[in-house]
Amino acid sequence: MSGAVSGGPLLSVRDARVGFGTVRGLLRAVDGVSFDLQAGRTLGVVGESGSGKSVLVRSLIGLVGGGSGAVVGGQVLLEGQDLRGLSAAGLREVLGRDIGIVFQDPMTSLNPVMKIGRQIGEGLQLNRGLDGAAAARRAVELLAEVGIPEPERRAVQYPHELSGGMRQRVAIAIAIACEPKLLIADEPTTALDVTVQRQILDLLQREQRQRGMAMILITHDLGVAAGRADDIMVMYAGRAVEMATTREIFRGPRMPYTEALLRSLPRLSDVAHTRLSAIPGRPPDLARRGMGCAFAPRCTYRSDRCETEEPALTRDGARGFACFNPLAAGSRVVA
Amino acid sequence: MHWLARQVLRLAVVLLCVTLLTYLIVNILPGDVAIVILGSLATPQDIAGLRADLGLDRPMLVRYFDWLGSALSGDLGRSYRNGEPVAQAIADRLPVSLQLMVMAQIIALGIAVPAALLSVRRPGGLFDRMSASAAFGFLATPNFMLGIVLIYLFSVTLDLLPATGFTPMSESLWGNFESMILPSLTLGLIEWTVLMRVLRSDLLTTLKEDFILLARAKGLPPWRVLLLHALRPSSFTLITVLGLNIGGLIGGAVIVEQIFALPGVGRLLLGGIFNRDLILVQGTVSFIAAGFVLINFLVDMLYAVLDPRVRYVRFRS
Amino acid sequence: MTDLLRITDLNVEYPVGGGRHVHAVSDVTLAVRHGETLGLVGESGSGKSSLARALLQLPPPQRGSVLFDGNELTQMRGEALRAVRPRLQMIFQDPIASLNPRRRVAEIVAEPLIVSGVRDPAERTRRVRAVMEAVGLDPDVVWARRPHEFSGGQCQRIAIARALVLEPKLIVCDEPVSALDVSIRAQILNLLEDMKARFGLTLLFIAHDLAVVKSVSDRVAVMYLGKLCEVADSASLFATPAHPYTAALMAAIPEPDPDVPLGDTKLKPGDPPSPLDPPSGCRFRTRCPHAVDRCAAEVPPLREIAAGREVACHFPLIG
Amino acid sequence: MSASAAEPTVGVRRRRHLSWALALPLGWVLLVAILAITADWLGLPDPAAQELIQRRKPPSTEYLLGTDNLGRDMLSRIIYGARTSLIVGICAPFLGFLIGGAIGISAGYFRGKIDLLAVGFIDVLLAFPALVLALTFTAYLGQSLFNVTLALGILSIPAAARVSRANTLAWANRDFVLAARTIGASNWRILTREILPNVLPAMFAFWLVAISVIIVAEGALSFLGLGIPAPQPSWGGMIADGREALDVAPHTALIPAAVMFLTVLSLNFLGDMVRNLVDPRRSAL
Repeated sequence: MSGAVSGGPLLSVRDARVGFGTVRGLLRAVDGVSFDLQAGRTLGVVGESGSGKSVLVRSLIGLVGGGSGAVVGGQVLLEGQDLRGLSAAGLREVLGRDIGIVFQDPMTSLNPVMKIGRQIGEGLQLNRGLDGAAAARRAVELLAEVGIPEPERRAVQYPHELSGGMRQRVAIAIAIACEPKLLIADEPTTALDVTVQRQILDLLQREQRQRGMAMILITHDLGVAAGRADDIMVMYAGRAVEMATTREIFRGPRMPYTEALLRSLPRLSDVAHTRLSAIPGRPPDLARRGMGCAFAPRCTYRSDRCETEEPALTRDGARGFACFNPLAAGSRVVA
Repeated sequence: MHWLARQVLRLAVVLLCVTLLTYLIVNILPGDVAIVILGSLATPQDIAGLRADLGLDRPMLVRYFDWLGSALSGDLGRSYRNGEPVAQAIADRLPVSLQLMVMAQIIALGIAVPAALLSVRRPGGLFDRMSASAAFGFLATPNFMLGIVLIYLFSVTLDLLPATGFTPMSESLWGNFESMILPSLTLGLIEWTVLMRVLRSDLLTTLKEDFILLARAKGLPPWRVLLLHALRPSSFTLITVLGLNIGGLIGGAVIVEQIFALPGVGRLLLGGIFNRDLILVQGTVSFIAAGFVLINFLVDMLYAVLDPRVRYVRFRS
Repeated sequence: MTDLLRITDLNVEYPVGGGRHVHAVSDVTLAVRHGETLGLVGESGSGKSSLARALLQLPPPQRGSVLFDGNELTQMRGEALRAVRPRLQMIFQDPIASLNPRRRVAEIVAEPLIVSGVRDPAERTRRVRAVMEAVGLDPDVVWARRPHEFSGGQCQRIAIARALVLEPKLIVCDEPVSALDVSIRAQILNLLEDMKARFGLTLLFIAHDLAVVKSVSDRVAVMYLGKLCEVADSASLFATPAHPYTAALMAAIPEPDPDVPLGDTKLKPGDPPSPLDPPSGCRFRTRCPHAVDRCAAEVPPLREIAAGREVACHFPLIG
Repeated sequence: MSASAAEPTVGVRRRRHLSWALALPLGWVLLVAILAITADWLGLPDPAAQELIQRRKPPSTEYLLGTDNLGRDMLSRIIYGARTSLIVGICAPFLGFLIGGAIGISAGYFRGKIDLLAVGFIDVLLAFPALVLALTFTAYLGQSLFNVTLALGILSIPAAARVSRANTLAWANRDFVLAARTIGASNWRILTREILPNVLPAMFAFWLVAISVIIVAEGALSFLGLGIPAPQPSWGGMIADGREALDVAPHTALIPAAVMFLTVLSLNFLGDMVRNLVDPRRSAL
């Protein structure tokens, strides 16, 4: 997405789709999303709840499906290899070796009845062929690396004996244990307090830079994305509605949804009682999507065409937006 | 260990209440022992004499604490019928009941755990639906009915196993097994359904947790995720239910011992009830209730050992 | 301006099992003036929600006084307390959980009127319709529906209507927008501002998000581990924070603007201590960049360092 | 997406499946109930009338379900037995739910000392294996329909108290209960308007399941000869009688067994269905 870097993208997603069969019909949670991610870069995936950002990323690595009745489509190429074409065992090998993932709530993402050291070492034994003792040693090193004091003692403790921030550090240690090429962070700080959030984001960024990993950072918080992502993909109602570098998104959004979202945020730089420009209405019910742009009912720029035809993501150089009436390039939102 | 002390205290209070309640039920309710023993033709003088001999003329609470005192030293009194010490009678019959319940539990767990694990591999799949239907059917089968159907199938129709009667282990190991297998099956085939449903539902809940997603994301194969990550955190309700269901199992044992004519504690109790042998009933019911309370106490302890979170909360303070 | 609500030396404790108690709020003294919005900021475990519930006497605090509109609430019980309640209402964080799923919207909004003795059904209907229209709900559409038919934002409007129908003087808003989607938050924040102007309300606005608090508050109080750190008017608090914790909070907030560099929180590494076992002296000292021995030995009192500025720190960053 | 075409049929198939799963058990339970209620007007032979010459007859046109060890008409005994089962099965849990429900709801709502007492009471009652307690009760109270109902009713108190307490606890901490307090609602109003409507559906579902549990328990008591006194017919007693002739006339045991099985199965089906309907996790969808 940010020009041609030598060697092609690390991850290339084409027309990803995820649907869930519900009583009321097919719910298109992810509806034809494509993007590229270069090695060493961070892509921020931004959207509200129900925008499909988490489902999209989980579906890429085969963590959606099975018993949930999900229908998954599209192509996912990791270093040119199509993950969707792999056998279950083949996909597990790629997952364990090349991809690490950090979930939102470290309370639920760690096994409550398994010692921390073992949870970190498990992947090393399986994917890197370490024996038990070596894996345990490496787990302690990793704990030290993610900033946990007294790593030897912590390694033999259970998750509930640690605070929330510590647990998320453990989750990061698990994710980076096998030296992945791609790190997926799914709302990694939403469950944490703002001062702890800051430390965890710093840690993620440091590890990503040191190891040259690519990172997908999923968040609903535009502030988090602004400070940490190189590029941003904005999602609304299961589709990618705008894609650009972080600066372009914040300085000159082309898609009215992005602009409206940025305008509606209260900011520390505003004086008290500044009236916020609220977005009217609410996000659509995905099981009852009509024709046309999903944002049209809430959009101040809509035209007749918006209600009958769904805009495709159009490219303008390196950036893209899905809108028939885009804002002029270079329009500034922030005062 | 503060928590443990409180639990032991609670246990003692419950045991006291349980024995007292038993005593009240058995003694307040109508039915004079002396008449039972001497028959309806006895003279009032004879009856009064016997009542004094048995200590029945003293206030009930006094008699209760007398009984409790000797019960604590292992003396549950003597049967009004045949003078046999109650404690000895229970001790003689306990091994049969225990063997029955242990075998039933092994059968139940032996079916329930594999069935639950196989079910959640593909929820809604063929195996899941079949095992769910089987469980539903057995759950609706009263144990006295299942016992009779099993006798009809294996003894009357196929003539493979003895319908009733008991062979002690000392006599013949195989004969003992033959005489115990149908009774154990009767209990086990009903018990597994509850265990399977509980474990299956907890496994399904656990499998939706993020830490299972994380285990899959580590590249672990499905069986490893299931056995190493999902099974243990899903087994806590199972253990609780195992403890609670022992109450049902004891009730079931009473019936099954009756159907298959096994000389266990349940049959002893029934005999006592039919003969209005108060002191025997009092002893047996108190023994059973105390045993049940103790088992549940131990299950609670086991729970704390298995779940580090509980251990952490309870034993740190 | 005079004080509508004055809280003095408020203490809240509750048991957490194993015979232990957490001291959720300790010795908090705070006033809310007529017609203002007081923002109360803190992270999880700061005791801000416990404070809100204690001042509503749900349940009453262990110690301290809550003087509201001339009534000492902690001394009142039963009927007397119930008579004051209509003037003191609350809005909750989770709008869906704050509405009874088995009742219809009209019943939910009318319930306060029934409880406070408005017997005339026509009068009730009139007032319910009026308040629904005020919060932007169409009475004819929502009247006979149940809460689960509405989104979080709509449910929060219903909850606001229920709080407003008795025309209270003070509304305690406990994280009213943090459970809502980003694109809905501004709607509800604007609605609260409109209602405040229209009904002459006083608000105690509790949140963890500094930017949200700043946008609605006249004055701001900051809490950490059950204690007040700083109370000041909004403009000067955000311009020059006096307590190191306030400064760290502000620096930690990521601005939605890539050109604003990330601030330096200057915090010592490590997580906040557990509220079960707070540090001695100043509770912030374990993370404070300026902590010295005195901070461990001596609890800093909340003291006035300038007109309208109070801070609980031995070494405030200003003055 | 390819699944969009297949989707509607899935929904239709599920609905048809549901209606059958509902109609069969509901039909059976209604049939049993109607026969039990109208038994006196069906022109059935006296269920206690013995005709030893006609004993252990297999089903025929004269005796639709055959005769038992004493030559009594099985059909008539099954139908009158259904009456016993239903009276005990409906009344005993109702008694338990009235008392247990009141205990559980007050314990869950008021907490504190009331809760401690209630939990202690439940603990002690639960410390007895249910059947053993029921045996002891009926043995000493004396055998009669009323006493069996009373004993089983007392036995269902702790379970009912537990269910209602757990449900009340879950609802009493919701913010809408707090909201009701902030407007000054009294405890009675909160209990009846906010808590009870949410707890009742779960209690109703549990009551349905309790009916089948109690029917089985009554059967077990009668099977052991400690339930409904002879010659009053009871399914459990019939199975016990039939057991003696299992080798020569298996129908005398197997027919009441089958009827009891189908009834309990149907009730469990219905109970499960109601429980799924009132389960907040599912109805939220």
